[in-house]
Amino acid sequence: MDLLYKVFIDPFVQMGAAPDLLVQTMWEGLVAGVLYALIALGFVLIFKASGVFNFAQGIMVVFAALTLVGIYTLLRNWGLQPSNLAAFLALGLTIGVMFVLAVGVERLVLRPLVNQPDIILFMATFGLTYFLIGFGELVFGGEPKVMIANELYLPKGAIDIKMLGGFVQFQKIDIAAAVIASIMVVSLGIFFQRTRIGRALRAVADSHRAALSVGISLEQVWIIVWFAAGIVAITTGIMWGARSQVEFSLQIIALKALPVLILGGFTSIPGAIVGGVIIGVGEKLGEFYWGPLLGSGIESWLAYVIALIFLLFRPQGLFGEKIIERV
Amino acid sequence: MRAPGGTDVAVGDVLLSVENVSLSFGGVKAISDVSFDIRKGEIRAIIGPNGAGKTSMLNVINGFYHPQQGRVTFKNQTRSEMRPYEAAYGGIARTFQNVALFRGMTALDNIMAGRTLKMHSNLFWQMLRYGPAMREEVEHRHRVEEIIDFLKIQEIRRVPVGRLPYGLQKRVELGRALAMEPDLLLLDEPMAGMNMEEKEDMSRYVLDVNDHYGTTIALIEHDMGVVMDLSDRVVVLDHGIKIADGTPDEIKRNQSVIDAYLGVAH
Amino acid sequence: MAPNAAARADTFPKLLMRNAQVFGTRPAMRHKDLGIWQTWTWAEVLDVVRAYAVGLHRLGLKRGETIAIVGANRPRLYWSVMAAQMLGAIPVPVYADAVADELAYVLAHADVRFAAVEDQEQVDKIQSVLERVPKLQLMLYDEKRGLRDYDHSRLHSMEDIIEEGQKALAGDPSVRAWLDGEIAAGRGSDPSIILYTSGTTGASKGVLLTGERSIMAASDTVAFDKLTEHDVSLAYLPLAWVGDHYLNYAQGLVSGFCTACPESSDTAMADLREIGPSFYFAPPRTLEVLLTRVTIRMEDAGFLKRKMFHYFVGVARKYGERILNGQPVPLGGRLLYWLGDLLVYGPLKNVLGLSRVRVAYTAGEAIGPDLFAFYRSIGLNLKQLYGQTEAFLYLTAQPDGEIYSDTVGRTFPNVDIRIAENGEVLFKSPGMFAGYFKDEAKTAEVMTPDGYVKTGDAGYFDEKTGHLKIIDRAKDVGRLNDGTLFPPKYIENKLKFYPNIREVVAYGDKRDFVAVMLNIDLTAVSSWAERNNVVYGSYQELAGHPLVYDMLEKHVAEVNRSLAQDKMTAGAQIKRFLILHKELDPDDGEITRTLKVRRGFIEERYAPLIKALYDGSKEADISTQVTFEDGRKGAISARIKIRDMKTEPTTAAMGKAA
Amino acid sequence: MLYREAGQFKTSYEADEAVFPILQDRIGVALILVIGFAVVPFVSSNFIVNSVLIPVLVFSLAAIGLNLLTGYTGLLSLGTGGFMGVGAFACYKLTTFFPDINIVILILLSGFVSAAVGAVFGLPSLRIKGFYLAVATLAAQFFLSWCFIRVPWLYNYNISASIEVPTRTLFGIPLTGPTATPLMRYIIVLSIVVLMTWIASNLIRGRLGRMWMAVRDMDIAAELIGIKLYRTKLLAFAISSYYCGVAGAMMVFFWLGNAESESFSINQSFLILFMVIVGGLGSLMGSFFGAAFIWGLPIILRFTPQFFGMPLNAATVEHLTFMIVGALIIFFLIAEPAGLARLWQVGKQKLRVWPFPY
Repeated sequence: MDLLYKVFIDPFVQMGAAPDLLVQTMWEGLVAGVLYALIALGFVLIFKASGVFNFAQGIMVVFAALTLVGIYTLLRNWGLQPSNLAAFLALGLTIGVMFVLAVGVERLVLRPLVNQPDIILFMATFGLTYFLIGFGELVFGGEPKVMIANELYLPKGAIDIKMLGGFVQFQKIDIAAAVIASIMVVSLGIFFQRTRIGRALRAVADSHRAALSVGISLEQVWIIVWFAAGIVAITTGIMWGARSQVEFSLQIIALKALPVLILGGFTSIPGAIVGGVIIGVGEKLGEFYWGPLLGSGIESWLAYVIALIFLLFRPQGLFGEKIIERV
Repeated sequence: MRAPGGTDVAVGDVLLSVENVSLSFGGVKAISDVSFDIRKGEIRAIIGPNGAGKTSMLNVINGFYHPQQGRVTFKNQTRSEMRPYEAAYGGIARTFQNVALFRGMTALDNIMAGRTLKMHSNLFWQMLRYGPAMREEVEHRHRVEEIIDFLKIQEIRRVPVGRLPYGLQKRVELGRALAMEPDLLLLDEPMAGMNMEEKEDMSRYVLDVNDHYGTTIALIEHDMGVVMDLSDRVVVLDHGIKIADGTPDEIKRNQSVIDAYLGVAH
Repeated sequence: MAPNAAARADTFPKLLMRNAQVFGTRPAMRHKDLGIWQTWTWAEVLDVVRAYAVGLHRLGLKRGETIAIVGANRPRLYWSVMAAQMLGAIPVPVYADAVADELAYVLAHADVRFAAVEDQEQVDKIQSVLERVPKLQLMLYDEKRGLRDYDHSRLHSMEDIIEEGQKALAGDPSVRAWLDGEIAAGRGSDPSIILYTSGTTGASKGVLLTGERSIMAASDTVAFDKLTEHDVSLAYLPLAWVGDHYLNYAQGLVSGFCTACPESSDTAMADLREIGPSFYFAPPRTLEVLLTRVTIRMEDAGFLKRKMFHYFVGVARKYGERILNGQPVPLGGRLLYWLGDLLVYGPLKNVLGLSRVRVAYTAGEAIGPDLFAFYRSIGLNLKQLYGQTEAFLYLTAQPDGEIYSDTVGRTFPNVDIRIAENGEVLFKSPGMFAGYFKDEAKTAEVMTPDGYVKTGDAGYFDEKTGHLKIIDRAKDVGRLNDGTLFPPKYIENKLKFYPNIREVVAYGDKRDFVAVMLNIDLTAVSSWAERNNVVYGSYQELAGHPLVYDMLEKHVAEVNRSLAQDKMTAGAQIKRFLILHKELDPDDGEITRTLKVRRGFIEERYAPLIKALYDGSKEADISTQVTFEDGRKGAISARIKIRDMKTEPTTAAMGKAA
Repeated sequence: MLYREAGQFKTSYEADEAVFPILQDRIGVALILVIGFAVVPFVSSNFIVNSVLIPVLVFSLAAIGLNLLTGYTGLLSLGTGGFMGVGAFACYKLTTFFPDINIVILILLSGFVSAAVGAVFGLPSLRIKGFYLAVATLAAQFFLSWCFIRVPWLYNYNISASIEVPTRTLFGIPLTGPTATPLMRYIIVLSIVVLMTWIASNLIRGRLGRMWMAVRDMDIAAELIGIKLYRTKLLAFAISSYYCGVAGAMMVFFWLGNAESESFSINQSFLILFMVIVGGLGSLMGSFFGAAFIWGLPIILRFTPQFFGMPLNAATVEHLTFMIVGALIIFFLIAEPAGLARLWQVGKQKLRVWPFPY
């Protein structure tokens, strides 16, 4: 009885009692969600165009961030002035690195493994993950780093807004993250809907021959999507890095993208966003209001459980195409 | 020697009857208000142009699809909904238009798998593969070998079916269905994509099954020659509607059937 | 111990009873069926056969009557033979692949009332010629499949008959006593079986053999090769051929060894490998096909492997036979051979299923020296024997250690051989036949006044070895118009020793020169074509291909060279040859079931070609009737090229003058 | 080449269905067992036993567990680590509840706990397939590793939040805990692994195995021949988890000696999955190969520089190892997607038809 109360009544009472806290929590959830969404976006891009479930997306984020910081420090040590120039130069170079990575992956991993079963490609991206971890640590060292946020003109500090009889704090970086993420999504959306390449990509999702008919080779398509995923990874990396710091443990949060995908469906860009937000907000609320009941830290699995429950009712996800059994 | 279509097999009372069955996916009507029956020991053909709802009919009969209206009565026992495995337990076996074998398993294992619901040894003995479990394995292996012998596929016993040519795969699939010792055997285009010789073989097997095991058979087939030779009675579907039902000769003469095949608009 | 014990039993049924006592629990028969080797011990076999006999008796089979046995090597068919013999009836095995005509002839001539057949196919075949076999009353079948709806008034399943017999035996003891009486009543001088020889000329004759003689003959060979109840042999040769009846049936019963029946003719190879026989017989053709397969499969092997294989085959050729014959070999050679045995010979024999073979024989026709040497060199104790149905197979055989590819061995113990002045081989032997069934005239024909049998083969005893050498059928040895000797078989065999050549027919008797018609060996030539990317659409196209002609021309040239070696044959060199557009086929009556060419028949059939061969034209048209697998008849016609050969000068003058 | 199959014929289905129908194989296996039990203990150092043999055996068992699920039933799982953990913690609790019951028995019992847990988390498999299911199992993974931290009862409220293996003996010989000799632990582990491998091979060759593979290859057809999908799948989860559970328990009790949540993290799950894939899906033999390969490779890589006397600091070697392992895995998937087991089969076939190529 008492437990039931704690579970079903008390949290909502609290919410009602302190709406400002509720908003604060939801905002944080939202931001986290957006970043999940960004990672999920990387998955979706690649899955959509090459049917590969790219486990390496997480490490790509970390790798991108490390590369950025690494190159920056290098340039600085060479005495490059001013810092902003160095920062943006580093950013440019990082983008270049991600392109090289995309090409490398296509040449050395995807092409030799074309028409292997999904599970094999999945495992290959594991291999890629290991490789990137090793490589990243070898080059940049394993220790945590600070993201060059202000060099990139990312806002600092917070805005306190008085509302609902309390203060709600909005970190500027979070706002920036939300905005940039949205821009990213919209532009990708346009890229997919409007541009010729974009259409080709979607064609690939349906059938590879269709893609060729549009006049784009499979290889090119793969390079493009992996590159795009790389760009997304950089963005995500900068944002995460700016909020906490750049370290390998980041890749675990990449797994959070999986429940997001489950909700959003593996092939839907808007799905990724909506899913991301649901998961982000859901787990923050859960942690904040229900966490204490179970002892804190439930956000490590809550997302998955949410997704799991969700799956049982809608196996193909929010926006995924319906799966029909043929006999 | 033997009258074509095995009419000399005792054609007994009704084994399965379909009454006013209608089935639709979303808006699309696949079958509308179809009724017919299948008698013990007969070979019953279901024919019709593409998209006539033949396969859907089989799927209704063995429980893949659940009709929105109508009833299916099997062995005097009417049911509205049932799972495919219940159909299997009830004694309905089935082969598929495009072979649905277990590609990773050998021909032998595929057919052995057909014996699953006849095997009962518990997990403990299976773990030891001893006592009851082993006895069971041997006993059923023996039955399966008889089927392998019957279908003349001794040479490919240990070959993973994925590597077999199409014709042989069809034969293995038939073997798997036979292993279930069904009362009613549903064959979905058993001769699709076969050359003349293979067709003759397959027809031979279908007749032998019907004759040797006395199995009732319902089959979908496009090759009219085959249908007319094999079957005792034919039901004709077109756009989900039954347009004729009778002996091969009657069907041959039936005007609406001829129209349906010539594609005359209704 | 087997032989002298056997001597006491003078009929096969009595032998069976002895075996049931002496080797009761040893396997008598195995059959690959339903995926495993079903096995019957001698005791079990005796029980089944007794029951079967009782069943047959109740169906009305009487002493002295004949019963046809038609089908592949299956236990129940062997048991049919035994059961019939138990009742004193005479089994008449018929080739399973005999076409309806042959079948009808034999059944009618042997006036059988009963026929024990394998399956629906045979039943149908017999029913198709029923009116020509008026005496036939009952058919028994082994394989039930497909016969369910047949009219069973004159048709019974062996299984049922055996079952009835068992019931009867179980039911009342007097039946058992009666049966023992029947067995005891059998006398060794009674006819035990009639084997129809697919005669190279004219209709086949029924060779009548008696139990006692058969057993005596078999006992000698069993002793000669020290066969015991521990030996195993695979019964894959036609049931109706003397070879199978002798090697498996008679020797099996005498020595008590185990006879294994393959699952089906097309699995015979695999089954051979599984069962791993210790006693093995194969006609040269089979060995040839086997070797061809080996070479072809090795062609696809990797470079190193191929190198290794050829190297060690070389080693084997060098030392193998000497080691097998127990002759001295240098230590290095022994070591190399040992290594080769580890890497090549052992595995090879294993893959071919010959690892455990103790004694292997080949006979029927001359065997190529290379072929023969190959098998012996890899350590297979392959020997030659000479004999014929009328002698119940053996007349001569090669004792261990005295092996020559061009002889057929020493006169066999208790056999008496004499060479007639025309060079024909005559014999008296323990297994000698009792005469041709219902054919006194022919019997008299082949008997000399002093009781010898004419083999119809020309041959002579080799001075050095004391072994018999067979050159050809006595009546086939002809002369060219210039009088030089012309042994067609001799020439044909020399050509057939080339893997690319499957069949040869040579002409020359009463003609100006020797000319041959060749059949390519499809397996060998087609794989050759693949390797040299020669494209062809059909057998006919391949056979007519100029490159194929070139290849065979080389072979013919080599043969001419070797013919030139010997002054006897130097004149008989080949001047012209052609390649036939179709395979010579038993179904068309061109070769016999035992794959001997019917020269006369072919001469009529291909008259235009032969004419062309001798009137010097460069090519000729031919159209021939053919029978397809499914029995349909049709005609194929072709234009066939003819090639001229230049002949070698006689080199023999100096070499073999003495 | 080594094979001499001529004359090895079967006269009964029992013989025909034997695990190793060919004599030479039986000899080979017998040899391996003899070496494993009688030779290795005397020739190999504690280091080898402790950080190579025991872990490889333990992981092999876990890999077999996952293989039953993923390789034979076609259900992709990323929860292996979690299920191993359940086994470990369950066993730990059991030892505290029943200090007098023999540890080996407790280990085998603890498997049942993880079997139950596995079955529960297997429920989604009735509705969902492929990667979706994989994510569902991730839920299990994260929930479980959370439990291992947040439920102090599981580790008896140790401040270290880890489980310490108590000393347990058999006939007075210590099997677990600090005093147990590596050799003793090795022998126990080996025995359990051999036993359970044998059972697994029996299962997959029997009715259940065929049902699993049927579900894997074509679930629709499977249901049609009378296989109840939900029972078959859940059974697969339960049995698979049992194997993983026992492996987990052995990992802690016979190898690590103590463990906390980290030991059963998502990485563990991936590690096992690697082993299964690299070893070969649907092959018991492969599970051993995979475990040996994935576990052995880093060790070898770690020691090669020393061997050649290259002065590399540990960290660098560590990173290089990561890179090389990653690269090798990719290379390997490209070279032989069917895994090491396939290579083994091919090799064996070559030997059987030697000197012929096929």
